[in-house]
Amino acid sequence: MSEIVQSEPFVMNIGPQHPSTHGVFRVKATVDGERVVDAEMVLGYLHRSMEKLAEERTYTQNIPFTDRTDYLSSMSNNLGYCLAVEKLAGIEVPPRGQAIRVIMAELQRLASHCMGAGAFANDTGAWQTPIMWFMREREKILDIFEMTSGARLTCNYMRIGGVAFDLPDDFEEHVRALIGPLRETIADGEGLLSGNEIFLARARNVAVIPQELAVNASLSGPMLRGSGVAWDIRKADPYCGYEQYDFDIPIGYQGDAYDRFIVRLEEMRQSLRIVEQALEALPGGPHSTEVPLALRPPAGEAYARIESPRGELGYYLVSDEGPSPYRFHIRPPSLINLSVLKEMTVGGSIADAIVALGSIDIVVGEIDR
Amino acid sequence: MLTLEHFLTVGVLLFCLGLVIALSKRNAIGVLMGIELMLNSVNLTLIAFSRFSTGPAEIAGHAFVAFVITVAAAEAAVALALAVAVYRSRQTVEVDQLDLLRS
Amino acid sequence: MPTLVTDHWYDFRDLSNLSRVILEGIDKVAPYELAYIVAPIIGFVAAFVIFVLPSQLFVGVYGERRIIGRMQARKGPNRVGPFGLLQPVADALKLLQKEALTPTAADKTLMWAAPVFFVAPAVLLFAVIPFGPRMVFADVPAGLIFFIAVSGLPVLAAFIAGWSSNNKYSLFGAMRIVAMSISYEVPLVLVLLCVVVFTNTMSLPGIVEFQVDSNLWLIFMQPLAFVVYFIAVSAELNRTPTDIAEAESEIVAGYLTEYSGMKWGLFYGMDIGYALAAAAFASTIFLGGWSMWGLEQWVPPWLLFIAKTHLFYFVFIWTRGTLPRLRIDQLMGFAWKFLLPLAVFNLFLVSLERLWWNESDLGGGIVFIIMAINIPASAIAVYLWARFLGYKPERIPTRPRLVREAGGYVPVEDPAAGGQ
Amino acid sequence: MDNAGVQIAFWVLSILTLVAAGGVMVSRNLLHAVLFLIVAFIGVAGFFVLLSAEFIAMAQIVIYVGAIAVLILFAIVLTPQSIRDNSETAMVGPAILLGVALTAVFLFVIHDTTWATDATDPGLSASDLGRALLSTWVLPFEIASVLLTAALVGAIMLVRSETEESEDVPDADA
Repeated sequence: MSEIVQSEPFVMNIGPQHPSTHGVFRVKATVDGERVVDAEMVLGYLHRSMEKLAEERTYTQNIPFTDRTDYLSSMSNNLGYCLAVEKLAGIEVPPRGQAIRVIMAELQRLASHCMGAGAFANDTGAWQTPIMWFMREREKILDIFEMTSGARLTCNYMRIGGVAFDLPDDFEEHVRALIGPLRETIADGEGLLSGNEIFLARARNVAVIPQELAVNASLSGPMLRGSGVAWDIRKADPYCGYEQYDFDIPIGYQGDAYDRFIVRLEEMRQSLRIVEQALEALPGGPHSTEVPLALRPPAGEAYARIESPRGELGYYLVSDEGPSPYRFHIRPPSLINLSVLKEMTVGGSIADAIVALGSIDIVVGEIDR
Repeated sequence: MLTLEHFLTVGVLLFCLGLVIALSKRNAIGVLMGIELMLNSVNLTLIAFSRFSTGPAEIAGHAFVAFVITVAAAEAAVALALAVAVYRSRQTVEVDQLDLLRS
Repeated sequence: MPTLVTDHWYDFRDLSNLSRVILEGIDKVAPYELAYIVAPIIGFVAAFVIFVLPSQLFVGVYGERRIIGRMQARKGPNRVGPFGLLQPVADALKLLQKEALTPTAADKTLMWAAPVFFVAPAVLLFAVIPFGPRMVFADVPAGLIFFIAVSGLPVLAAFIAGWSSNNKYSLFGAMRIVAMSISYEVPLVLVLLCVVVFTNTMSLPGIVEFQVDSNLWLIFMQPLAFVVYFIAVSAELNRTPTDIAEAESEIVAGYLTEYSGMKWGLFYGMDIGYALAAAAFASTIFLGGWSMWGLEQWVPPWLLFIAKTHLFYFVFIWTRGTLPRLRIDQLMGFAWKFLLPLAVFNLFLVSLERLWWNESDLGGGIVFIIMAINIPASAIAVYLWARFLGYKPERIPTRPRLVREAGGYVPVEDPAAGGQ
Repeated sequence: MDNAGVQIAFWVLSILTLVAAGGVMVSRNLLHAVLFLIVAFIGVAGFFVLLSAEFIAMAQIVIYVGAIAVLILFAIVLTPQSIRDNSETAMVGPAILLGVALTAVFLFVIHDTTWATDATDPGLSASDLGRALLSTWVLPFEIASVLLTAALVGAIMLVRSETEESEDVPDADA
């Protein structure tokens, strides 16, 4: 209708209370009929001042904070922070601790991508079915987290120098029981969506990010790989012994929402490969090194980065030899990835804007911190 | 006992209401609504004549109503398109403001 | 027309006997005028109570949620009553207690009136549907047109609901539903016109009789009409994949955003009512209504009819549980560029066949020849028109490319190759 | 025409239709006026059913309620708030006078004429109408279809804005 009868642009709020903003996040979209002509992000509804709070607590006490930034991937956040502190204090992690960290980080990636891919399908209108399938598998992963760390979402499992506890006895059995059904679920989700004509119509050539834009906006994670840029911190700057595992980087073709979706699904497969390899070669020995409770790293600064499910998660720490960090800064991948939202949405329709937002896979806790 | 007069009376009342609306409304769309009412009352009258007629050409009333409905649909489409077009150029659809020829 | 064997009132294969007995009983004790008014009311209430209400509550609400739950690897309602069967009742009670909020800036009269306007046509629609051989409440000669006319009314109610809420999401929903239903009404009416041309009647019992007499359902004689009808009606009903007027991930709940309590409940319940009516209509027209190649002599025909209706409804649920949602421009383009030409093509084809039928002396067997012509012709028409519109089935990669090492941009050498 | 049901229906429909038509006159909001207009259309369709013209009644509902009323609603919603006022011009007094006078004249004519009526139902069906349209009235029928096409094209041209001429407007989205 908008093509024929001229209409005046008006502002439509998508959020802060909206089913598809994945949290409390608001887009002030100026729409002309069904077409989005401008989009302005309004952030900060979930701001909890974590970076400032962290300056008042000891290094170990800060680990639970990192759980609560990206609440869908707390293990990865723990890992990134612990790596930063270890780099700052020069602490070595024993091989078993590193392997456990890898397993946990990859399981967390699986859990997070289950949520991301499912929620994206939900945003395209596949009403709840794919997300429920993926949630079923995610539930099993969370169960494993619970039996390992005692918590499902905010695990607080990594420690400076290793992990909090050793793995429980039947851990391997549970993880192996998970891998087969998860592979099937990924194949099911792919069968339901990837070849679906309607899904293709909604996701192909929608919210395209050309690789120049992706690189210039310093995107990371599936957003960057979807645009055909082979970049993965696990390969480019390996940590926790990722160099010993055999896995591939999935990259997309043209950088549209569909490419990001299939990249996420393929990453899940690669994560399963890594988990299998890590379980095969799980070394013995201690799971952690002894670290003083009131850790006072030497003065200096450290930046550690990991490949979180959403992209490059960086922790920047400055120490003044005190028991708590002088400066604590997080580079949240969601926030940086979200910065291209305007480029992705303007010119498309409202429905496309929702798909674009869903394909970023944001977690607002991480954006606002 | 309902007779032709009953239906004709309703038709007349409806017609004159439509006429008053068409003559007195300020808004072009309101005027259009009056005209539609008048057309409806005419249809009613035609169908009533067709139902009560004695002659062989009873179907003529129905056929005529079919044409009236067709023309009314075309008329409404064009009139509303005109209203939108007029609104776009003059920012109003009030018929007594559309006096471009007078000034 | 094959009728059922007995006229006993207790023969439950034909409930019209029972209703006739009741009506005669009323006629004996009451004046004619009273019977004139009371009888239809009794008949209609009975049909509604026997068929529509249970279907709506226990198939529409409970069944839909259980089936969707099954598809989505969860249980669905299973707490209230045995197997959760009382869940619809619990829902209704909850909705009745809930406050029906009205926003301050809303048009209060219209916001109150919209659910009422929405409910009335849903009830009317069942008046012309033949549940069995003589079980049609109002045998309107132009029953098919009646159905088209009345099923166009809820759009107005939805529009009023969306506009009067004074909410931008609601307004979007209202505009979308009107645009959609205007677009999809055109192919819908055209394919029903095909049915009318072919069967030579506009009365729904007449169409069923036609299918009984020719021993073939119209779905086989006019597959194209059926496909177009099914797509168009699911678009008009706002069911996934075309539920853009209520798209919850885009415009929250469309025209229902500001509704709560029983006002919302009426919309929700009557949405199911319209879906059931469309399913009943489709099974009447395309699946032979109550007929089943002689089986109706043994099984109550109204049971066959209900089974067919619910089969259709199950397909609605199925698509809802499976498919993503299309965008409005894609939907409109689909209606005008794809469904409309196919409907016109079908109209031409069917008219020619009807002419041939009138001229030829092949008798009743001609329908099988027509079936043999129409099924491939429809498939070819769909294929050719899709190619004409520029749709090419391309091999879209379902797996991304895999690289071993991190190293910057990897250009796509051959997009068509795809996969690994 | 003489059983109670039909009589009751006639009076109910008369009141419904005339009150709704009055509502179009008096309601201040144009949208409310359109809704009253819809009720009046439905009332007239009811009259058609009473006069055993079922097909015309259905056509009335499909075209007037389903198409014209929706079109009017759309036109109103697509134009801004300021034109939703449904007030009268200064001509309302003379218009009402004219209306009353015309009603009086018509009513006089109606009741003073001896109509040669035949109360039996001619029993016209849709197929009779179709046969008439394609035999006696075939020329007007064809002209009406040409008129509809012309109106369609004209309406699209009228509301098409100049800036979009160059763009690839999907012409199907009328």
